[in-house]
Amino acid sequence: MTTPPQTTVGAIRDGSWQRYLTFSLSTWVTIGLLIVVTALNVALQPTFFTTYSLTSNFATFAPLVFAAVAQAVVVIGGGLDLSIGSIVALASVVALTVMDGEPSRVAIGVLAAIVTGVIAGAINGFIVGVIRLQPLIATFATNSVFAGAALVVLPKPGGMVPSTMTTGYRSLVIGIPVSVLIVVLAIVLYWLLSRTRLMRHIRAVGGDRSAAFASLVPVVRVQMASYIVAGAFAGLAALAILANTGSGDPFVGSSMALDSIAAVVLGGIALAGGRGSGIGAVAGAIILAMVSTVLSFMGVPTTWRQLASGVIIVAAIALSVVMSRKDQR
Amino acid sequence: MASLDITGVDKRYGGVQALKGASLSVAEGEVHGLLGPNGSGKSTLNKVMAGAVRPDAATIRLDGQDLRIHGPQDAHHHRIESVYQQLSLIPHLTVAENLVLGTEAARAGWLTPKAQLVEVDAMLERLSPVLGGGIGPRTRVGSLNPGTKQLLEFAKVVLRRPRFLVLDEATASLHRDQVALLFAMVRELTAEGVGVVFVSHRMEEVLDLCDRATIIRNGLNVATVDVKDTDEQELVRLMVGDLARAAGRGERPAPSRDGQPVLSVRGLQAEGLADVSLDVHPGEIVGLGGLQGQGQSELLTGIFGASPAQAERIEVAGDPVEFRNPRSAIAAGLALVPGDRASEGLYSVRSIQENISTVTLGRRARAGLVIDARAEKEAATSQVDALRIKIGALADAVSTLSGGNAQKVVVAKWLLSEPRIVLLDDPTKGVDVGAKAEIYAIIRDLTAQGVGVILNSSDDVELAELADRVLVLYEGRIVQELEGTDVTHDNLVAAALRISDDDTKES
Amino acid sequence: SAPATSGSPAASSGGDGPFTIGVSNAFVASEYRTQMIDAIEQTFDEYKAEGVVDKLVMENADADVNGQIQQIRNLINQGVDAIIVDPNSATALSAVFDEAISQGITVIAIDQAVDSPDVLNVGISQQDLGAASAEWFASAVGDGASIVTVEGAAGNPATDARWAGAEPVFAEHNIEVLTHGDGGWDQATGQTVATDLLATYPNVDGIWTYDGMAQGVLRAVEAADKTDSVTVGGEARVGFLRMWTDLVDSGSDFASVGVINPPGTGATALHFAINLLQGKELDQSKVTDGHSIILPLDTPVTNDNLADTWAGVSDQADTYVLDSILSADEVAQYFQ
Amino acid sequence: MTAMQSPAAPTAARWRAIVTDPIFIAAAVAVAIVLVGQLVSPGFGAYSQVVGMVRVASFLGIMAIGQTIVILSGGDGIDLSVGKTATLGAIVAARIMDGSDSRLLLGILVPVLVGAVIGLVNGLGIAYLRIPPFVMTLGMTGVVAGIALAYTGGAAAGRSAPALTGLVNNRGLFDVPGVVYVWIVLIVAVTWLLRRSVAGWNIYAVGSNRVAANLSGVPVRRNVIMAYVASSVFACLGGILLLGYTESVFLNLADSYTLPTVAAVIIGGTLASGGVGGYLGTAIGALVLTFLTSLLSTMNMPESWRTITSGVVLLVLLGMYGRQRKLRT
Ligand SMILES: Nc1ncnc2c1ncn2[C@@H]1O[C@H](COP(=O)(O)OP(=O)(O)OP(=O)(O)O)[C@@H](O)[C@H]1O
Ligand SMILES: Nc1ncnc2c1ncn2[C@@H]1O[C@H](COP(=O)(O)OP(=O)(O)OP(=O)(O)O)[C@@H](O)[C@H]1O
Ligand SMILES: [Mg+2]
Ligand SMILES: [Mg+2]
Repeated sequence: MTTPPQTTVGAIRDGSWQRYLTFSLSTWVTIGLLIVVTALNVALQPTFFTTYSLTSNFATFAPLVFAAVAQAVVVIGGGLDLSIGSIVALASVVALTVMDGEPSRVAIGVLAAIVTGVIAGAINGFIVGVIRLQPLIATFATNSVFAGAALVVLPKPGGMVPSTMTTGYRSLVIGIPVSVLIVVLAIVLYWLLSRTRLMRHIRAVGGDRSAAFASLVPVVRVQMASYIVAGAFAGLAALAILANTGSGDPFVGSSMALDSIAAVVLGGIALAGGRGSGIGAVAGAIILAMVSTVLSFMGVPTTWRQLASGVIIVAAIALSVVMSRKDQR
Repeated sequence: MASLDITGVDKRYGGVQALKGASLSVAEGEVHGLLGPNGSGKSTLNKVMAGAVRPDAATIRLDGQDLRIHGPQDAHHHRIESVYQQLSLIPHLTVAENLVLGTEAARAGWLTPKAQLVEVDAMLERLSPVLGGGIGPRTRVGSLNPGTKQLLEFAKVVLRRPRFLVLDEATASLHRDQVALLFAMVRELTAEGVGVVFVSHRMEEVLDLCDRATIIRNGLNVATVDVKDTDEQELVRLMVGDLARAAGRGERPAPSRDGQPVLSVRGLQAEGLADVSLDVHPGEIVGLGGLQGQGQSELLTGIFGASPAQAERIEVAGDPVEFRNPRSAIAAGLALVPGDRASEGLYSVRSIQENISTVTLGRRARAGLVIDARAEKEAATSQVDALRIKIGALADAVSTLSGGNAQKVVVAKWLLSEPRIVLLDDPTKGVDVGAKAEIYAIIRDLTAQGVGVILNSSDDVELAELADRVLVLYEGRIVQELEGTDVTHDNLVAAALRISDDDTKES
Repeated sequence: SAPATSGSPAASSGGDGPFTIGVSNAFVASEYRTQMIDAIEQTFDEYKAEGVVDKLVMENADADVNGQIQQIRNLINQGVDAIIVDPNSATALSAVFDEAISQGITVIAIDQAVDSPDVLNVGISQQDLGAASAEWFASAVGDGASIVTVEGAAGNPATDARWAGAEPVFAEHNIEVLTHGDGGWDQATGQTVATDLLATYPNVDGIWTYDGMAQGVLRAVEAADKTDSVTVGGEARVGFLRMWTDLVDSGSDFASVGVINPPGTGATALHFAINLLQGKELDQSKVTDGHSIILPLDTPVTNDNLADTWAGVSDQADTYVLDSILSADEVAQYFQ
Repeated sequence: MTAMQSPAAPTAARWRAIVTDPIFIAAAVAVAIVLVGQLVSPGFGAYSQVVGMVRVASFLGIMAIGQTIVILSGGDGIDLSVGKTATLGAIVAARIMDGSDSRLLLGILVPVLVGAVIGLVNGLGIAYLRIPPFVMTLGMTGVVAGIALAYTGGAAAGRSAPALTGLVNNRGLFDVPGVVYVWIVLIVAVTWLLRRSVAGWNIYAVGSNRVAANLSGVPVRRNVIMAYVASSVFACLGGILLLGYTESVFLNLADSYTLPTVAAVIIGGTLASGGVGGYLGTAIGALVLTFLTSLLSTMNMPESWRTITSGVVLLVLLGMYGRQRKLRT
């Protein structure tokens, strides 16, 4: 073909900074919800910005944040992972067993958690991508498998996490709580991921699987990869839980699968796949965690608290979904 | 001279033998037409070359070398690229992301888009005269109209620098200007030695563009001809055999427009539509013309209550009505054959019988609740026979049918409802000449019974052949009305083009 | 209150109040827990009337360990003086307990003992409960009998502790345990599992079980028409007592046992908390392994006292658990 | 062209069609589990034990009626609130009946109405706000749990009517409890309604293509709403029967039934994306799951391995026929 003439279209180019300021409507909803719950938290909890409060709040957010990013990757790829919680449990008990309370083995423990997550993710990916089972029901089944495996590794709660991990998790680095930095790490990791060809392909597969196949995207490999990446993030979630609890528990994370899905939706990610960002999921996870804190600080009677939180979450999800649909037009 | 030869292709889908030893041979630098009626196996053959379908048997040779193609990436590796009949753009990705999908430049997995974006820009610049305004590399693809999408699909494949290029009905949703640009680009490619396979049901396009043509029927090769030595009649004869029926302007008395209109619309407003009024008289076919995407489909769905619209007044045979949803429109005697039969017209996983039944199910049911199996079967059979729909069994999923036959199923379900007004949105898109003639005959039959028809068509020839009157739309308004003997192919083109000249867009 | 010095559990250096009390419970879908919370609230109101305490902060919602850590942090952030916690894990809350204790908060664990040496455990011994139930059961089925069990849930500490108490008893009596069924602490599951076990082990002499499962197991035994030949380990809960009483009234010589696991421990623990907050020192001779107060078991329900017991609770809901709360005076006995 | 079918071929082809039919496979698996069970633990295949298991399966089966309709109705339909709704149904029923036969009817009617309201809310959110069913019903789970807690104040009270307990627990004709007959009647009725009524065909139409259904005059939203109403109503009905089984009620009585209802539907061969399938398959799916759980519980095997085994069996079962379309056909 003849050499193309230089065009004006090329002037507005990827990488221009304005791009980062143009949010979609659903992003604004997520940001708005985040601001509202944070404001409520600050108002009700005057100590919110003390170091202890920041450290402790983010320390509890972090596991769900990583699980939500994991879920986000899978959901954007058109899948769903109901086994996230038991992958987290499995990765945590494996890492705990590997570390055996020795501070010198923290690095191997970290590796073990991630590798466990990756293997579990690969199993999910194989079943969904290669064997082609419907994701919901397939990961419901693997959830049993991983949960059982976690019980085999650690038959009952116990064991000690190396103290370096637990104290490190609660310390400050240049005045910033480590737990805050860890949540930032989740955001950075996702941001890096979003710049890869893999993540582009995951979005394509989530958008339209057969169209992606026809467009030279290696669909099966990409689907597998999305579960593997999710597994790796679940491994990180497991480490955050270990650092937070200081001990092992084969039942940990039982509510994480559904919570991570709620977080993903609050973060403006469409369950139909192809749309949204893991960073929204981080916000979603924080919103979800803060709602329960707000209710407790408001002193809602305990018998009504669950109803209140249920109604608030349904309303927030409805808002988020309705707004993200407006985006599409 | 290099060539792509594919021979002895067999492919069976369940009970359907889609290809039986079909073959195709494309030389470099030629445009090779692949013709055949609906369901003859053209797309299947193309997908075998593209790696998207696994044949039961096939031999593929490139430059005399045996080739195995196990997937689209293998085909790409050999620089065989395809535009599928079914669009394969990802709605949530941007134009640029779609154009480079699968071939993204990356270093160690990290995207390095700079250089590729220059190529994308150049391609968009090239297409810009016919692409429609406001479309840049960062536009999301989902909201674009079908014609634009089809052009982007073509652009995507051309950007991959093919040696052999397969275009499966790549012009089906395109307007004249767009087709012209596409043809120009194809000719540039062939001049550089690219071999092109071209599939289309529009004979004039085939005659215009192709050097040779291979005709297949029922999965078998019928002939390969030099296009310059042949003519349209001959091609049609090869395609549909003795069944050939010239789709000429039928003998139909001009309908009277003195009496009560069967449908009268005043001041219809909707997204993409501004203040449209029209009347349809019994037995009349009112065409909708103009460039595609000027509000024709919105007009039909708006009248039908299928998309949000407000009208000052809608009357059916003089009675004022208000359609809040299709159900109320159907109750008043309307029918809509939608533009996209796969996504709007059919329950692809359900049986042929259920698809035909759906509109009128309640009428045959006992007490409106309990299905009478015999009545259902009889009703469906009557339509299958009347429309000569080629099926295996009524219980087969409708997805097993070829395009033309599937379209007839959509028409059949509406005929059962005995409508007074039929809205047709491009009813013969992707339909072969034989089936097209049959659908024309059905439409004429309807008008003979006093049914009023509104026909939107992307094919000017079709409008010229069928319509008593044509309303030309531009940006959601009726800007011109052609009537009676003025409804000619040339006038329609002129009407559309004059409008596009008014457009401020620089050429 | 001032920060704690290290050393003995939950030592607080004697503030004068009024105190703020926090409660963390991470499992609400349980009548047992509700009864526990209600008792705490009642006792709290009594102290409030005396001006000893002023505020009760409830963290009461379903949560996993991570969620319970958040609950406890919320309590810390609300400035409570003492936390009464029904822990989801014996070990996983240690780090957050340390956070609380380092801020001078008194922490008491109920229902399930925790490992943290600075947290005071208050409650019955689950192991003793298992042993007491097994003792009665072994004598009922006789030496050398074969039985099956329907227990709580694998990996669950209370399940393990009860079995740890029961196992040596069964071994001592040469009782063969053919299999362990998993009843999930749940009546419906217990009923189904017992039905399955009765079909495949038709000749068992008894089914050892406890808690909500007991009622389900008894129903299964009843359905199999084996109340006279199969012994069922029971529970001191109204639903079970009702079936038991009905059987006895209908002339059956069905016998069972209900060892009491009182939800009122929570209220008892509140007494301990107040004493500690007021700076009293525990009598170390009554403290086990440095940080646990093991409350004595109440007399179990057996056929001997069934009628009397039943008369006292017959108008309660089926899920009501027989209860006992130590009085403030009784608790004072544990202090110097 | 029906006439063109050759008369010789069909028998072989018909057999193939039957043998590869999910319903057939699931039924074969159910029988196989009983046979294996009888070999591994004699007594498992005894008449009374099989009847007993069918009785237990009927609770799951009846709760899964609505799940079947919801999944058939497409649009990624799923009802994650069935378990909690069933529990609430049982709680309300127990409170009303309170051990007396005279209030039996009221005790059935009121919970069913409560269920209808929950289903209506689900349906309205899904049909009008277009919240994805997964999150809408997940959110409603929290709301329903909250209602149950607020309604009971944390301690469920009341007991089932003796007649209800009798229906579930007493053996009737052929030593089969009445509840099994109730289930059989429902299997016939629901299967017939789906296949032979206008409402049933409309569900399939809506499930296979909502746009086409709307354009053909099928009231899509009304059908979707009715599907969710049906789901909650049958959930409550299942919960009431479960109450008959246990006689007394507790706060998480039927919570764990949610995902098994989905699994039963998928094992029964209903397409997860909707439009294809039926209730007979689901009923057999419920039998398979119940038989499997029972078999595992009689085997002397640690709980961890039971969990793993049930996950693997589910995967194998789905792998036999629950696979999705291949990309390269
Ligand atoms: N995925 C499939 N499953 C079952 N049958 C199929 C499938 N794809 C194609 N067929 C059948 O194979 C035959 C050939 O179809 P194909 O799409 O190749 O026809 P075509 O010549 O491209 O028709 P058209 O002109 O309508 O596009 C038809 O009978 C069609 O029904
Ligand atoms: N590109 C091709 N060239 C020649 N023959 C082919 C080609 N593709 C498929 N075939 C024919 O189809 C049959 C099966 O093809 P293929 O090698 O793709 O099978 P497969 O490896 O089992 O498929 P898949 O890679 O999808 O698992 C072969 O026996 C061959 O006759
Ligand atoms: Mg085709
Ligand atoms: Mg191969």
